[in-house]
Amino acid sequence: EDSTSPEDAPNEVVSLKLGLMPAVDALPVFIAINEGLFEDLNVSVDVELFTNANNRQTALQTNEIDGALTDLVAFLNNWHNGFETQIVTSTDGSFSFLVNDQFNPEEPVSLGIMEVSVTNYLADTFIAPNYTLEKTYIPEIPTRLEMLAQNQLDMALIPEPVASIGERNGLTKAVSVTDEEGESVQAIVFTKTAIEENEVAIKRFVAGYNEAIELINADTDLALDTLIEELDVPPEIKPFVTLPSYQPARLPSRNYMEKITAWVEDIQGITIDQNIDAYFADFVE
Amino acid sequence: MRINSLKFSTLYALLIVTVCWYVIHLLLNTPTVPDPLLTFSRLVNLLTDDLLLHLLSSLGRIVVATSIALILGITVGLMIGLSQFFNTYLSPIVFVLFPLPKIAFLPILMLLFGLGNQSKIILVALIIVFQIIITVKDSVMNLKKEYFLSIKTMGATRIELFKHIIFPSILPSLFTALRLSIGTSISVLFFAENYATTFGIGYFIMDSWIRIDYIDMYAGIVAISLLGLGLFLLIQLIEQRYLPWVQLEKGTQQSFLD
Amino acid sequence: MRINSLKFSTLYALLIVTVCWYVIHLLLNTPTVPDPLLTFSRLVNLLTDDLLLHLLSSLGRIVVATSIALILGITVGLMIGLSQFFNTYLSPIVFVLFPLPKIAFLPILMLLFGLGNQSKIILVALIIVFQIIITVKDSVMNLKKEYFLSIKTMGATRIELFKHIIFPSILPSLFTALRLSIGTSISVLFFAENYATTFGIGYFIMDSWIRIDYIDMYAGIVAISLLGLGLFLLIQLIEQRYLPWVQLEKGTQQSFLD
Amino acid sequence: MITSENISLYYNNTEILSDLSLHINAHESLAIIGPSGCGKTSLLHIFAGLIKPTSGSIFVNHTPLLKPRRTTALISQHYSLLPWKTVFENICLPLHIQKVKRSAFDARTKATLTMLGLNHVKSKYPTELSGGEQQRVAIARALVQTPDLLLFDEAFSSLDAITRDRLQSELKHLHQSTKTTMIFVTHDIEEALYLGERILVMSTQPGTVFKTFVNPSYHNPDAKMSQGFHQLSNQLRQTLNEVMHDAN
Amino acid sequence: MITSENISLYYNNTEILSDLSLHINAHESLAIIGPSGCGKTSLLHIFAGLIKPTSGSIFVNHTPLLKPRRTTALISQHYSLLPWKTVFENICLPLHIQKVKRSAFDARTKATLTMLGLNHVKSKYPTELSGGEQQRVAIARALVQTPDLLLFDEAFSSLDAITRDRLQSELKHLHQSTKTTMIFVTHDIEEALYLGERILVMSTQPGTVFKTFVNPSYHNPDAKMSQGFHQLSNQLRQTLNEVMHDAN
Ligand SMILES: Nc1ncnc2c1ncn2[C@@H]1O[C@H](COP(=O)(O)OP(=O)(O)OP(=O)(O)O)[C@@H](O)[C@H]1O
Ligand SMILES: Nc1ncnc2c1ncn2[C@@H]1O[C@H](COP(=O)(O)OP(=O)(O)OP(=O)(O)O)[C@@H](O)[C@H]1O
Ligand SMILES: [Mg+2]
Ligand SMILES: [Mg+2]
Repeated sequence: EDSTSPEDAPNEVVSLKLGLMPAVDALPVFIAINEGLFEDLNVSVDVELFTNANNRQTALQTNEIDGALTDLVAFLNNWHNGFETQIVTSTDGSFSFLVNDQFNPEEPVSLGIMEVSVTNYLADTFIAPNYTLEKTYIPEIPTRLEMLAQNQLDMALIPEPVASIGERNGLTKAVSVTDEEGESVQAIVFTKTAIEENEVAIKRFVAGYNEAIELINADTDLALDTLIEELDVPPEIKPFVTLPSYQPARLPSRNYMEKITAWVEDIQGITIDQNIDAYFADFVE
Repeated sequence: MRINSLKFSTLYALLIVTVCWYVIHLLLNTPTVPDPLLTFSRLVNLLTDDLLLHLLSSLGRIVVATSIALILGITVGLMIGLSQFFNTYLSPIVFVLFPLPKIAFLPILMLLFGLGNQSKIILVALIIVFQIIITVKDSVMNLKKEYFLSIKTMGATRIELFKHIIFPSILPSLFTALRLSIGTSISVLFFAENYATTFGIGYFIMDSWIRIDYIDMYAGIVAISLLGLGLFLLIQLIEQRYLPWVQLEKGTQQSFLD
Repeated sequence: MRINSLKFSTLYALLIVTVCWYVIHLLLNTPTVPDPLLTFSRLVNLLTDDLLLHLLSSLGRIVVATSIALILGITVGLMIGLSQFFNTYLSPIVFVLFPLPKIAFLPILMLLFGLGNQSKIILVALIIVFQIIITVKDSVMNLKKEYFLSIKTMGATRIELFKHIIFPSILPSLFTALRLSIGTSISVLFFAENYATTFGIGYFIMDSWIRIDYIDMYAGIVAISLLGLGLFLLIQLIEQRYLPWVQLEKGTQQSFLD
Repeated sequence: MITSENISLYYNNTEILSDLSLHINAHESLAIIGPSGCGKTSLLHIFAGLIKPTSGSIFVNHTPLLKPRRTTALISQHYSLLPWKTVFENICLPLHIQKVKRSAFDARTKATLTMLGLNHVKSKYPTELSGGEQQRVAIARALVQTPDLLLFDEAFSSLDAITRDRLQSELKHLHQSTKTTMIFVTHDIEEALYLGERILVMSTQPGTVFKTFVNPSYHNPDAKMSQGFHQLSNQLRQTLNEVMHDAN
Repeated sequence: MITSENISLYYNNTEILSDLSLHINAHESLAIIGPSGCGKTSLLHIFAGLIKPTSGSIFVNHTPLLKPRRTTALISQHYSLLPWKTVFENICLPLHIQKVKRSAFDARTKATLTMLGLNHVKSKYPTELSGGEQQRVAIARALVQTPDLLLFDEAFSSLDAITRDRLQSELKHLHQSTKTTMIFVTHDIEEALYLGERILVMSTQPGTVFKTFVNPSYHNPDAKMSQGFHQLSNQLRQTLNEVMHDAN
């Protein structure tokens, strides 16, 4: 059995199916694919793009994909409901709180976010201390943006690259969040099945991911160009985009996990009692 | 089928469906198909919690949207079906608008009618109104001329023609359309109740789904289905009560093929 | 309406709709309602690009799903409508399943049929099959006994009864059901083409939406609507060609009320 | 009462009625006989204002007939009862439409129901009736009104001999007492002779007036027994024979 | 051929036929008359196997009748033509169903169309026909087959006198040459006397056998002129009168 295991046969190609969302977090993966980094490592990564978080969760749970780009709130909810995925690496995302030109910080602010998601967490962390918030739950990002543009909302949390489209259309980024003291709310997780059965592929994936990060940090335009090309957004937004500073694969700290857990427990009125160590699959070298 | 046999057959069907569900649950062994028994007991708990409120707000939206769609749809359907003028100038427009995916217009509706209940109800109505227009139009087009013979010589006005001939003769199709509308409006609610509301069964199910709480999700599905089923049975009872002649035209033999 | 007048009335309707759209565009002055002229010219560009491919893959899914739903729906609808046995034991189950929001079963479909074409087609079929069952069942239930009289004494087999009586007499309703199905399947594609595909007009529109490219999005909507309209006109032509007797029963007068 | 001038009627380019001119006096009772398919029903529909002749003109009481008149009652060959109304509701329909008062209403429908022997089926639906019962409902529906023009399209064809005789004599009485103009399309030569002051024989398709006969035995109370009755009866049969042989 | 033993029929607890026993010989031609609504149509439907009596038993050729037989042809009172088929297709329907060969087919339909004078309407749809034409299509559809039992439910009621006479004599020939068992429900006493070897008078609802008459003039070629014909005709009318007066 061992003789056929890919561990001993580094030339054998292994494959992974990964669910991504159209966000800047996905860029390193796209770059690794485009630049042939995964190919060189003999791992073939199949990307399925999801525009809807429900469908992504479902695909993950039904083992249609091995891993997915997700956020820590969804991740914790999964654990709470008995679906135990493991974080392989944090990713670097970028969110902006956009306002329109009639924004008045003195008045109560109606803020468009999604209820069970990091957007809600980010709102509580970065906005709630400074404003009186009226949260309005609108799941689709474009709708949030348009409601803001039409003054039906005062503020909306929009991830990149859509935030920049909004800015180009005359909205203003009041606050941008790319990380919270070095920690990120987004992560790539894999199912336990994939981690058990596809360990080698994940290891190679992480290696490829890290190589992509190096390329990004060497060439600032690479990320932007990939963004324009892969997510098919208008090139005119280039000057507006707030990119995160991309970091090699890493795991969130225990403290950070605890903080997010506390927030989830508080807002959803549930108790999550898990051993935090079980959250992580350590492939990081 | 009288009320008693309706009750019986509904219970029978619920039982069968539950058994099948249980078998699938055992076979697939995945959290996406939870245990029906767990789901039912959860449902009972939830009902005493706030599920009832979710259900009621959805029911309200369905009823209002269906009523609007019925009034509008019957009017337009009749206009097209009965008058050559409207058939020439209105029906092509209906045909062009019908295949439009209305769901894509939710943002515009929210712009025009705000984030609240209005835009949701209008979306649902907008979708089912076309189903009703098409059904009414088609069934009026299939009306038989013979019914018009004698009543026309009585000097009936248009309103009387409508009341005594057109309306009764499209009623069977209208009931069909109503049944279909309820099915459709439940599906559309999923989409519509996702916005700017935390009440409605659509919201409840989607929320449970995103939290991958499948037991809650299925409890919600069961609840909305029971609501739909209730509406169905209501329609069926009304139909049996007010359309005895349809049954008679069909004949006393219950089975055509036996 | 012959082919020529169909052509004319379609063009007329498209013109009216475009004018209304333009007026709304001017009034609302929001990117969510783009300029129709810009949209059309974009549509032409896109068609030479890969929009045609998106359209074709959606068309393929619609055709396959509708065919499956028709075959299944007609069979089950007839079984329930024609036989007391199935009416007693099958129709309650249909009634219980119909109001279920099928979209919520995407998880199970993904599990059973994967992320590919299969689960998408099955979702669409699953939704419209109930519409067809209900329509067929209702129209069979409204069948008149008199048609059965003579043919039964000829010793017709069940298949002959079906061929000579049941099928022709439910055809008008079936065409109605088909029209409704096309409308519904277009809406459902929005959900179904939302994952694990980069082809299909539903994907195209959603993708444009996510990228806040409203002109592309509307070009896609126009494209799918034109596709739907084409299917509609096709159905209408078939209907006029093969159901001349419906027109005759209606009488030579085109307008009932004139 | 009715004057038709050179009317003709086409269905899909087939000439059904051809250059038909006819005058029917007020208070007259006219019987029309003719081969099956010659256009009798079509002619009655024209008189009722239900279809317009392709050419020619039609006047009722000296005004052109453009749409159905409230005071015409038609008993159509296919009864055209409304399946969603009970016998009683079907019969009341014209009264409803003509906004007759409830009080006047009940006595009239009751009398009509009794006259036609429909009391025991009055709450049934048309599909539950025998052919003859349906036909009597159609007759009843025409008679509850007080029309000035009654059009009968083979209105007694499904009735047994006894009932038919009775109804024929009731109608004759009605005609003689109310002086309502009546037109009877029938295939029964004796019926035509019993009910028609004048008898019109139509030619085969395209239908037109072949011959009209004045019926001297109409006012004879024992009409059916009389000598003249039998003579005219034979004459009519012979005329019909001629009409149909001309065609072949 | 047909034996019914004490059959009765109920619709919604109303007795329509009551304890009716009757034997019809093979090759016989029986005419049935009776008041409108007495259950004649219902009885024919029982003979055709379309409805089952509520009680009692019915045998055709000594076997219990459980479902319609391929060799029975019914001409129903309401014609029951299929609106989605042309006249020609309607008439061919039984041949299709009985899988008659195309070659045998054409000659037979052509002959039948001509016999009934339907050639000029053969590609029309039923709704485009006059009442009499529809009735003739229904007759044609029954006659293209080679049934051993023909059931006529007022099949000549909408035909003009000449056509009716011609068809009656054609059918009499047919009966005499093919010996097909025929049952005629009719309201026309002369028709009953011309076509029936035996004449059955039914009582009012609940219908049963009131009296049967053997018709001595059936085999007389000039039946309609004969003395016996007139006698029996009067007798039948009187019996009908009795039946209906018993009821009141
Ligand atoms: N489907 C039905 N439901 C209830 N009653 C019915 C139904 N069909 C017929 N009847 C009743 O049964 C009785 C006999 O009907 P049937 O049609 O056999 O009479 P019939 O002798 O053929 O009369 P006619 O000479 O008028 O055709 C009638 O009184 C009629 O009202
Ligand atoms: N809607 C129609 N379309 C085409 N032809 C028609 C239509 N209605 C009637 N006809 C034709 O017109 C002719 C006259 O029909 P009509 O019903 O007036 O005859 P009729 O004299 O009443 O015959 P019958 O005594 O058989 O009732 C018939 O040959 C018939 O085929
Ligand atoms: Mg006629
Ligand atoms: Mg009868």
